[in-house]
Amino acid sequence: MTENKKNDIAVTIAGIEMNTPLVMASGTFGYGFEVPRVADFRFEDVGAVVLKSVTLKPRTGNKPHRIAETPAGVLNSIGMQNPGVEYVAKYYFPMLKNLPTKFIANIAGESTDEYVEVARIIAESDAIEAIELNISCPNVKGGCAIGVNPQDAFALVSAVKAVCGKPVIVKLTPGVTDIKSIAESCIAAKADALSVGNTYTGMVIDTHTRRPVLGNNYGGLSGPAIRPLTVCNVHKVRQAIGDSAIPIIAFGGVSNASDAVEVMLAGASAVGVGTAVFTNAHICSEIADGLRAYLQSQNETNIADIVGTVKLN
Amino acid sequence: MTENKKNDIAVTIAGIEMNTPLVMASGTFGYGFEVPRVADFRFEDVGAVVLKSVTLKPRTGNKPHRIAETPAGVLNSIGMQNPGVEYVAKYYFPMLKNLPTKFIANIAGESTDEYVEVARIIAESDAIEAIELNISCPNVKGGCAIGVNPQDAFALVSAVKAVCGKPVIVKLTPGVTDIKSIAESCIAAKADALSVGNTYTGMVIDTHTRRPVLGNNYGGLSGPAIRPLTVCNVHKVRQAIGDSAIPIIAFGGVSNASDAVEVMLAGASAVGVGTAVFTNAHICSEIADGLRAYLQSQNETNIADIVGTVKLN
Amino acid sequence: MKKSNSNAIFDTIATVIAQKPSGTNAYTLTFECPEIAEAAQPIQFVNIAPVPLTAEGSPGPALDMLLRRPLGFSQVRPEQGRFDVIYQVVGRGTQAMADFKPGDRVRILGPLGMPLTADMIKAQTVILVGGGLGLPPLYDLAPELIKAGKEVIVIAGARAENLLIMDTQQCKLKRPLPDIGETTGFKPFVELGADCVITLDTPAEGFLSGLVTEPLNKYLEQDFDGGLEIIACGPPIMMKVIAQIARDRGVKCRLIMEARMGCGLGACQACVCKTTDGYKRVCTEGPVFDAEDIVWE
Amino acid sequence: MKKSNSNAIFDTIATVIAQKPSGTNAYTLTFECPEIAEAAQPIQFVNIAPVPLTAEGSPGPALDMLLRRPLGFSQVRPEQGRFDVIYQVVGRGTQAMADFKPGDRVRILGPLGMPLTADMIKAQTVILVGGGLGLPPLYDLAPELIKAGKEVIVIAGARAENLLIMDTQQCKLKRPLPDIGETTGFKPFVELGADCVITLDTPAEGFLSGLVTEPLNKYLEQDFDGGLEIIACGPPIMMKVIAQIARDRGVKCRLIMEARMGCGLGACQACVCKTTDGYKRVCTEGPVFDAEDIVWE
Ligand SMILES: Cc1cc2nc3c(=O)[nH]c(=O)nc-3n(C[C@H](O)[C@H](O)[C@H](O)COP(=O)(O)OP(=O)(O)OC[C@H]3O[C@@H](n4cnc5c(N)ncnc54)[C@H](O)[C@@H]3O)c2cc1C
Ligand SMILES: Cc1cc2nc3c(=O)[nH]c(=O)nc-3n(C[C@H](O)[C@H](O)[C@H](O)COP(=O)(O)OP(=O)(O)OC[C@H]3O[C@@H](n4cnc5c(N)ncnc54)[C@H](O)[C@@H]3O)c2cc1C
Ligand SMILES: Cc1cc2nc3c(=O)[nH]c(=O)nc-3n(C[C@H](O)[C@H](O)[C@H](O)COP(=O)(O)O)c2cc1C
Ligand SMILES: Cc1cc2nc3c(=O)[nH]c(=O)nc-3n(C[C@H](O)[C@H](O)[C@H](O)COP(=O)(O)O)c2cc1C
Ligand code: FES
Ligand code: FES
Repeated sequence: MTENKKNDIAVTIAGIEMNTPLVMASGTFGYGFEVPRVADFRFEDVGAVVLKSVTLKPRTGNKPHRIAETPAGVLNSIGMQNPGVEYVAKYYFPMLKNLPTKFIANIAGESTDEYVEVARIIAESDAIEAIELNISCPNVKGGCAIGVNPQDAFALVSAVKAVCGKPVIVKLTPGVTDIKSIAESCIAAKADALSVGNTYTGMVIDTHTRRPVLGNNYGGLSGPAIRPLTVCNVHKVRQAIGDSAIPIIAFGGVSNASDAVEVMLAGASAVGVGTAVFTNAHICSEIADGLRAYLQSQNETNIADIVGTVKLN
Repeated sequence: MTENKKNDIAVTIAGIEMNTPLVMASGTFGYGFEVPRVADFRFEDVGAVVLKSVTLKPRTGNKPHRIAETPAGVLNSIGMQNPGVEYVAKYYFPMLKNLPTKFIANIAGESTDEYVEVARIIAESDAIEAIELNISCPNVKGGCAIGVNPQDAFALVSAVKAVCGKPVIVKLTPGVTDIKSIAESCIAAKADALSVGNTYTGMVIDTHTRRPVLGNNYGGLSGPAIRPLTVCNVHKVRQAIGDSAIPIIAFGGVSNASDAVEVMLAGASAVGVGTAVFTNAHICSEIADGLRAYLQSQNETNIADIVGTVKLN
Repeated sequence: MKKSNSNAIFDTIATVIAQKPSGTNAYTLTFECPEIAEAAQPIQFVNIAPVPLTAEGSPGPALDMLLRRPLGFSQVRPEQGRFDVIYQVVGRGTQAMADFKPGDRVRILGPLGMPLTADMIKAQTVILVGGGLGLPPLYDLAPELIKAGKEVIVIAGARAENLLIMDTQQCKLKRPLPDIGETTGFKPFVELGADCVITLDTPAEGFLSGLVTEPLNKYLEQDFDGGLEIIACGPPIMMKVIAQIARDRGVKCRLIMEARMGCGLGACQACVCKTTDGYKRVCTEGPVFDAEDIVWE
Repeated sequence: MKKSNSNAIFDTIATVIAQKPSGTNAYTLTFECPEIAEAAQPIQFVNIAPVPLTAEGSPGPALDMLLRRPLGFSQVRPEQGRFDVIYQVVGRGTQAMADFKPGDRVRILGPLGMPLTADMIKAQTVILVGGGLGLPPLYDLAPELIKAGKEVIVIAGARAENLLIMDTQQCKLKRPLPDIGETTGFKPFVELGADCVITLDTPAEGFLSGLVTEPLNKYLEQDFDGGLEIIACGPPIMMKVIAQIARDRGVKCRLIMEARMGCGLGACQACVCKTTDGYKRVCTEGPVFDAEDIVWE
């Protein structure tokens, strides 16, 4: 597909040329090489991979259980387990070099300084096309607080932009009263794209033991359950920032081509795929095939042309 | 069951003595008499019914489609169709008189004055035990704005309390950055109970027509999909307001006894059941039976004793 | 048909007895459910969970599809405690129903909606117009009308011959159309003694072709001494056109409307259709509406 | 057993060949899936979607249960392209799996985890301790050990006789326990030539009663010239106690750990178990861990 110039589902987001609009979501696709161990994995169908969130220092993560199943959803509280940015940059980034897709690093931290420091280190790597700022993780202190406050978000994005030559994507938390105001302050701070959506804070309790199922008590809800909320948030943000503003990558609940089309119609230029990988490691190829079929059925030649084309009732 | 004093799942919320902790959610149980048309309906298993939201003036409601199915959820935008408070009080309230459960009226409006006026009219009826203020409906302008702002919520609740001798329950919107601060201002305004949870704003798009499925474009997401969010919100609010504060009625995603136990362990004294009625009109009896079995399995004698007993990890 | 005049509605568990293909991508499902079979009256319907209960009776993986699917009775056999529905696979729910196997236990709500019985119809002749899957509910009504001594004419429309949901046979029209004394009709209607014509979008030998409105218009040019009424069920666009024709001709017309449902019991106000008197619930005031009252949007 | 040494993992569709009860509330499922059957090695496992695909291959109502369930191979027959798993119904997923019927197509990921092969084990004698559904993966391992010329002793624990998941038969112990020269063992192990004792929580004629640790302790008092190793699989509480016993006696011990999984591929860090070197992934570094390395919480 990469060589095929007629590839009608290719998109360019924040200067990143992607084979498909499909972006593997941070935390569900590891450091890029784990899932593709499955036989016949088609990397060409992956537009970009967002790597697992990295922090300045290594983090051990939360105690188990770290995952629970909910109706049409999954609750997780991994707690940002990662070996720290230096380790990741040294040992994992080089493995990504010749893989036929694009890689985006995702960074988290408990303070602006931490984000900036991590961004500075990552910005040096050739393997990485862009940085996604996770300001919306419910499983770690700090990150979430920044994500709910427009001023803090502005300050953080500005600071990272100042040290980082690569495109900066901001991953917004969806569980806020007014996601539009946060989107707008990220744009004011010159963010290059917005990832609209992340998990929603939830809890599952084992009624026999009367204990929360997750070791961390609370976790983040992802999966098809939240898809209608993602579609709505994408639409709201797109309406607020206007069609010509920076691109949106939708995250939350996409599990098939129809879902992907929905968030694109609502205004997303690219589509995150996370939890769905747990149900089928080849999901990205299935969705890509479905997108191609959709374009054909709609007599469209380029997937970019459908972005934001929902007609309100 | 009503006569049986050993009824171990009876609860008292804001002075309302209920056979069971199960509360039929506003909008899913009409004006109290529709669903019980099914043969063998066991009203004794219903702790209380919250009637469909009423407004001062009749409302025609939103254009169809008004409901859509989502993964483990339902999106609705009824738009508060109702014949207005005078009609409801005159024709529907009298029908509720001798039914073996308790009735709570739910009111909505676009201004504080409107809420107050409706509350005043309803407060006169013997058929109604309490008033639930819907400050969280995503399908009507006004209501939602009040629900996201602690000051507005305080003003509204105070104003209604001033004219209404009956207990006032405030139904909080879950889709906010900080539900705790709104809960606290309702308590400061002397609310008698909190309904924690309502639908979350969502959207579903028909990919063939590229139009939103709902006539109103956006709707409110309910059903099992949102249950983990409800459990979390109930727990957060209960932690914030303390065990001895006013009771919480949980709303959102309860579809079986295990779900009901979960929200009670998290801190709810009563449990709303809405969308689940669509799957089974007898759901309330099934859940009541399940709650009795749970008490037995846990060697508990009274359901009230399990409220808030989750042990964090 | 029937039977007990109670307005009872049951939310109960029905057992799948059989499932057979009816044309392409459509199936006839037979349920055993004595209480509903005994209470059912013409034009009523049932709301059917699209996924069967698990062995233990829990909804199992059905949490994913919460809403029950409304389907009209196509035939009710109260003496057997059974009824049939005929449905087309159009989305995920009906797709899942296509996997129903004999013995499956399914949660089901009904009978729903206001019945339409022969005594409610004054006219001596009734033209039943069914588009696609609008036909089955009319098949439930037809015997009732014929038993009441009415003349019944059925005009059925379908996209193509392979989509016909019932067996066909030659039908010698008692009330011939210009140039057409004999044509292919649906066997069940013909056997009841009704006139039946079938029009197809894709022409096929032995069938009329074109829209249902063509034979309808031709019939409407004839004289009906005992009065005429049209009852139509099918895609909204078809019903809208028929409503207009009926209004133009001054013929009484009833429509069987569809809407997306929540509760099925009149509680949630989801299933509305717009009328001159505001939004009305298909599950409670409907599914039959006077064509005059419908406001088309 | 086996076979190709590739580390290939497949995310593919397996066909259900048979499902048979194995004791109470447990089942043996046979899948046809040549690629996985050929690649599987002992102690590896598969992650199985708990709801079959619909006829069209879409996950159908499975959206409600997103996570695949990890189950160890109980027997792999690469020459047939088939393998078995034995599972107990413990929750909604395994409950749904109990409805699998021959011909169902199921999405499945595997083989997963690091294999444990005979050449990795230095000791001449291996005691396999299986509690409840910890047994099946050990049955996959045993032939491998025996083929490599090792002495295999199986200690199986269960709550009651009706919960035994395999057929039993008399077993004349080659290495008798004090007072016990013969007892009831699991037929598949006995037929392989292993010693097998079964202890039950609820006593029953012909079986030992009590915890698996009782026969284990008795064995550990004997001499094992060629060295001894314990491999245990079962409930965490059992494994913790065995780990302690092994440490006290200075015997090498490996444990097959369980954890709730997301991806199964090492990407999500969900399936961790705590070790002296931090949290390790059961799906990737596991499922076998050195008992010494586990940090019990
Ligand atoms: C009173 C009544 C009687 C009906 N009788 C028949 C019949 O006899 N045979 C037949 O084939 N069909 C009939 N229908 C239409 C049938 O209900 C829909 O085709 C079916 O619900 C589609 O379900 P789905 O899951 O396959 O589609 P999806 O589009 O996946 O369904 C999504 C949701 O929309 C609802 N929905 C979709 N289309 C319709 C529709 N046309 N009407 C109402 N709800 C819809 C579904 O029930 C479900 O809640 C009737 C509808 C009504 C209201
Ligand atoms: C490597 C490995 C091998 C296993 N081999 C076997 C086997 O051969 N036979 C057998 O009966 N069981 C085995 N198990 C346990 C089996 O995975 C669980 O019993 C099963 O996942 C329960 O699913 P459920 O939907 O019925 O339970 P639920 O409690 O409803 O499941 C909810 C979620 O928790 C997970 N979960 C629940 N219990 C466990 C558990 N003990 N381990 C891991 N995840 C769990 C489920 O997979 C699901 O994601 C194994 C587990 C692991 C990790
Ligand atoms: C197990 C798991 C781990 C995750 N870890 C991260 C993370 O480290 N950083 C991050 O920004 N998002 C993380 N996410 C969120 C996903 O990137 C994604 O935004 C979210 O899951 C919603 O998309 P989905 O419904 O497609 O999964 C994680 C999600 C899951 C399920
Ligand atoms: C069809 C429908 C109509 C509703 N109408 C109202 C309403 O009028 N007033 C209100 O306060 N809540 C309304 N709700 C919200 C429910 O009362 C309840 O809070 C919500 O559905 C979450 O609970 P559930 O998941 O159990 O349905 C409605 C919900 C549905 C599904
Ligand atoms: S479906 Fe609820 S009122 Fe008709
Ligand atoms: S299950 Fe994802 S890392 Fe093991």
